[in-house]
Amino acid sequence: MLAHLPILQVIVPLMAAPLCLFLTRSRLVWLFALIVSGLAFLISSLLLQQVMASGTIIYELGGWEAPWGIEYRIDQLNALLLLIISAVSTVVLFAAHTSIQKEIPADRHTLFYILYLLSLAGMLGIVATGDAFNVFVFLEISSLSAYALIALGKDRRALWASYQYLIMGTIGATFILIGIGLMYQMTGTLNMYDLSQRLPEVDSSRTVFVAFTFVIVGVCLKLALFPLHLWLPNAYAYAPSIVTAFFAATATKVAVYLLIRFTFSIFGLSFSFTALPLQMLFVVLGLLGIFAASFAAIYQKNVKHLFAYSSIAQIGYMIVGFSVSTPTGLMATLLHLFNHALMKSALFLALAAVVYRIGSAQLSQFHGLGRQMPFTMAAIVIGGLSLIGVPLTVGFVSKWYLVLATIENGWWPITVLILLGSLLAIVYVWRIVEAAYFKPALAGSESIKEAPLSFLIPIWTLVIANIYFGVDTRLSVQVAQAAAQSLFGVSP
Amino acid sequence: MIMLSGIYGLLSASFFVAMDAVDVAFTEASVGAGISTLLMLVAITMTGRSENPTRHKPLLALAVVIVTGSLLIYGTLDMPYFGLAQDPVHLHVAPRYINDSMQEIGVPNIVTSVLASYRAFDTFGEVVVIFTAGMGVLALLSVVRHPKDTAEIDSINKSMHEEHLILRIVAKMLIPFILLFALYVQFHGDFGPGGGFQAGVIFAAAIILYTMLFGMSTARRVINQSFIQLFAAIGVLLYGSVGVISLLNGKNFLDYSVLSADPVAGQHLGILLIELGVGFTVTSVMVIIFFNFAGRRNDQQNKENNVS
Amino acid sequence: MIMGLYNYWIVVVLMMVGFYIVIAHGNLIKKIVGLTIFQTSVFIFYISMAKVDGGTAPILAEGIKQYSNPLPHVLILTAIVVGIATTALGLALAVRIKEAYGSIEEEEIQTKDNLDC
Amino acid sequence: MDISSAVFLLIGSFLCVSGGVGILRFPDFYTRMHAVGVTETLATTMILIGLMLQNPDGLVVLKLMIILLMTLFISPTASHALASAAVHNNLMPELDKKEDNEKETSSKP
Amino acid sequence: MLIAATIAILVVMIMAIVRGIVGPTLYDRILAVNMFGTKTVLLISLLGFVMGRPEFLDIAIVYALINFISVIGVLHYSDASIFKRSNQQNK
Repeated sequence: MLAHLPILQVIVPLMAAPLCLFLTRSRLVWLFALIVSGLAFLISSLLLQQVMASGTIIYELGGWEAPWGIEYRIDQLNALLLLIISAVSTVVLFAAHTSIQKEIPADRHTLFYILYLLSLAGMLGIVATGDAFNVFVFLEISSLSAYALIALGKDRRALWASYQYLIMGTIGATFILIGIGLMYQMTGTLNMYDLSQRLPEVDSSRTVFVAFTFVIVGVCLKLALFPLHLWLPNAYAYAPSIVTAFFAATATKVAVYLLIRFTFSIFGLSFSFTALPLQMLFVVLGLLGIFAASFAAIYQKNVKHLFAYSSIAQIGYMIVGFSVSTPTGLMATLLHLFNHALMKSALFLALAAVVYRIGSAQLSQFHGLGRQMPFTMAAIVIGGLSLIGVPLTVGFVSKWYLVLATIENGWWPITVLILLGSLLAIVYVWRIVEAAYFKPALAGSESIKEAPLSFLIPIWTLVIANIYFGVDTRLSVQVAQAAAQSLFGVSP
Repeated sequence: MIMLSGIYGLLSASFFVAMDAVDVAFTEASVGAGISTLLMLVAITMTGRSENPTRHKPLLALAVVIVTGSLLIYGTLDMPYFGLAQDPVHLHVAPRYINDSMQEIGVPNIVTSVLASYRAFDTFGEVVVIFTAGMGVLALLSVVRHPKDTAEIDSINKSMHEEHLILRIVAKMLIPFILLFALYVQFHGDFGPGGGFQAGVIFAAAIILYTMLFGMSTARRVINQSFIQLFAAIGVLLYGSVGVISLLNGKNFLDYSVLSADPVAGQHLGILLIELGVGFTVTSVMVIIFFNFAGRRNDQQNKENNVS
Repeated sequence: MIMGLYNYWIVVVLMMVGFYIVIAHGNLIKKIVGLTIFQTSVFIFYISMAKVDGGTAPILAEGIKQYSNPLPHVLILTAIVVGIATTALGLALAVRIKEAYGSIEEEEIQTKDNLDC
Repeated sequence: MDISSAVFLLIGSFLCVSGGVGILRFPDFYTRMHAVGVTETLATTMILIGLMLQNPDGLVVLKLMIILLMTLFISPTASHALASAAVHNNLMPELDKKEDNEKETSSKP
Repeated sequence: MLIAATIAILVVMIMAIVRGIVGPTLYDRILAVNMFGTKTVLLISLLGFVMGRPEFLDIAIVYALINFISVIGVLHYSDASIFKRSNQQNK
């Protein structure tokens, strides 16, 4: 069975989703989904181990060899992403049962888990596949379920946010489809590896240039890169809290993965960074994103909005690391992928706990929560410190490598700007701390209790992971380094 | 406007025929002209036809569109010319499908063999997409029905259908034929255009026709909502389990050659099974989508009636 | 050149019409109609690249040598399904938005949203 | 065989075009419907018979027969439904030029 | 001869589109769409013969069916609803 791990990774959650319909009770479905997600996590860790030990795994679906059939091609990069997604999903799902009791009507619970599993499977599918069109199909699975999940939010604004996301997401996916079509037209193949072999022959043609542009724009729409980010804050803010915790940690990561895959593996480094002024463009957009989103975050009244904007800022960091286009820069991006997933899922889960207790995520409701929900708020504080990049947290590790990468490249001004951006993070994190610890409790809030254990366990698992990987960086750095080097070495 | 989009669907389908893409034309005919037009209509009646001419930011939009458009035109300049046999598209991967699929799979319709065997996993993804859409619509639109209301609607339905004898009789004659035709499409997909998806849509279209003419509650009596949800799940599971069987036999996922002693016969059987799975899921999801739209609409009307 | 590429140009024009409707119209349903047009034009683009002069539909028959390329057809079959799935979900959302906001015009919803905040 | 097929096809095409002219040129809905409904059935029959004569192969003729039968059922039914819907919703035929203006405006929602 | 018939049908289809756009009432549009649909059925059957693969008449059959269903659907759900008035009377 070990040989079949790559496919099991995707089809286990994919086939578990329809099975949920046969289970009737909400609790049963939850347990089932949790087990499935845990299984996916297990598979992904085995896969990572296998890849680190013996290199790229190739799996031919249907037994047809690559350019004719679809193949799965797992290298270090994929394996890392698979691990992030399935781990976050499992931890988040642990709290789901309690959280959705208050946020989603009872008759929708089964549907919620089905959509959740589908979304998980879709993301895993995007990451695992080695076929360009298969990416599109799984992209649609994950996004369609994402739209529906977001629309399950209690607030009516969730509907509008979901609709906007649907429009933007579909435009993005269609752009990617156009790009894939143009590439196919020039090369006659859809397999990523085959594409990377055949594209250099035609890469001076205008069609390939346009294909590249369309793919990049499409991915950036999904990525919520700065000027195209408008759908993200509302979608995150009004979705059910659990969904936010899951998506904030994974959805944009998958888009970053696609960006890396397309630019580095398929089009190749030399083409990607010469055809467009991509480096310049991405550095500017990334930095603009960091500052605009951080400033926006400072003025938010809703904590979910606040963290959503901070997510956009963090994407800015990843893009800066990406556009340095050296192994160190890419490694910083990958590390930040991993670390940001850890901190954002911890933060949003803690928020979910707060919402569970006080029913809203308005900053004005946070007054005095530091005493009433000490563990939850402590988790938020540690997560916030990690966002800022304080030493001993994961945030520090990735910022450190990012700064290193820019200095290596001699981009001093950018180093300074990155550090300035972190200062802004201090401001918005401070606002929460201030509200929670230094404001008197609101009248009538004495009855608020600490969040139930089903929240605290996953939250603190994540927080401890935050600290652990901040101190003991061997595992994450090793994997990220291997992945970055393999991308810069021989194409996939 | 909706009519025009229906015409657009018809037109693009005939274009597909002219371009030799019979299977695609088949699908576009049933989807573009049929199902999606219907859905749009229902949605429009539910949202009202109020058309507000205010357009915001038309200039910005125009600029974006012109930039993208000219970029695409620029991209076409280096494209291989239309219809030439030596385009890279026709030289690299496709020849194997055309030349060898008969020996390897034994199905004359190349589109079916690529769809269901070479790229079967894409099709699995497609089935899951449709399943996701069904679940999504269910999550958004399903309403809890009150038995009393349905009785009321029933009486209304009864009286109003007396006026449409001709329609109902013709429909009664047509529906069995449509169902039969859907089965033909389902199982003839190996030899001619057609297959699970098209058959599913046609099957669902028959049920939708029935629903429109005989009323929601009559149709619900025949097709139970939760039953059809399970049916959708069964379709996906059928498809997946074919893959799992090959896994258990030590081959790769969706490798059909294990299904029978003779690999080609195995391929044939596998294709048949997965097409069946596709058909199940598509039929039930289309029906789910339509039922939920129409059910929501009835619900809205009931509320309005109660208010007025 | 014109003879070789005119087909693609028509597709591009169609595509842009759809795209324009999506981003410029305020009506939610119309946006979705635009989206379908946009997607359908991409389908046409794929299908036209599959055509071979003198070829016929890719269903094997005796005495026919030249077939059109079946692969884009397969891709587009999948894409059509994805398209209808998106349309259905989008319309469902529009219906719910109408119920919640009492309107399906982008601007009205936006103003109501701002009031909520 | 070929000649008879050609004749049928020609008649069919002619009827088709005349129906098309009808839908464009006739003054109001009911007359247009008359033009379409009548020519459509006959034209379709003619063209399909013409095609049947082209290729006397079993399955093809059978399918053509099915199409023919279905058109014969469907198109009058659709016309009927359409017309009755129009009558139900108070769309009046244009009987007289003077009356027309009032009626048209009143019937439009 | 087949070509001539195809062209004739194309011309008629254009006429139908014109009527569909011009209007003026909803029923005219529905009529135009219906007519367009039947003409498409014919066009596809003809195209099959023109291209020498007349096996593909299935598509034409689907068209005929879908066309009928969508006309009924339009009548059912549009402003022209045949059922609307009786509904109001019942109230």
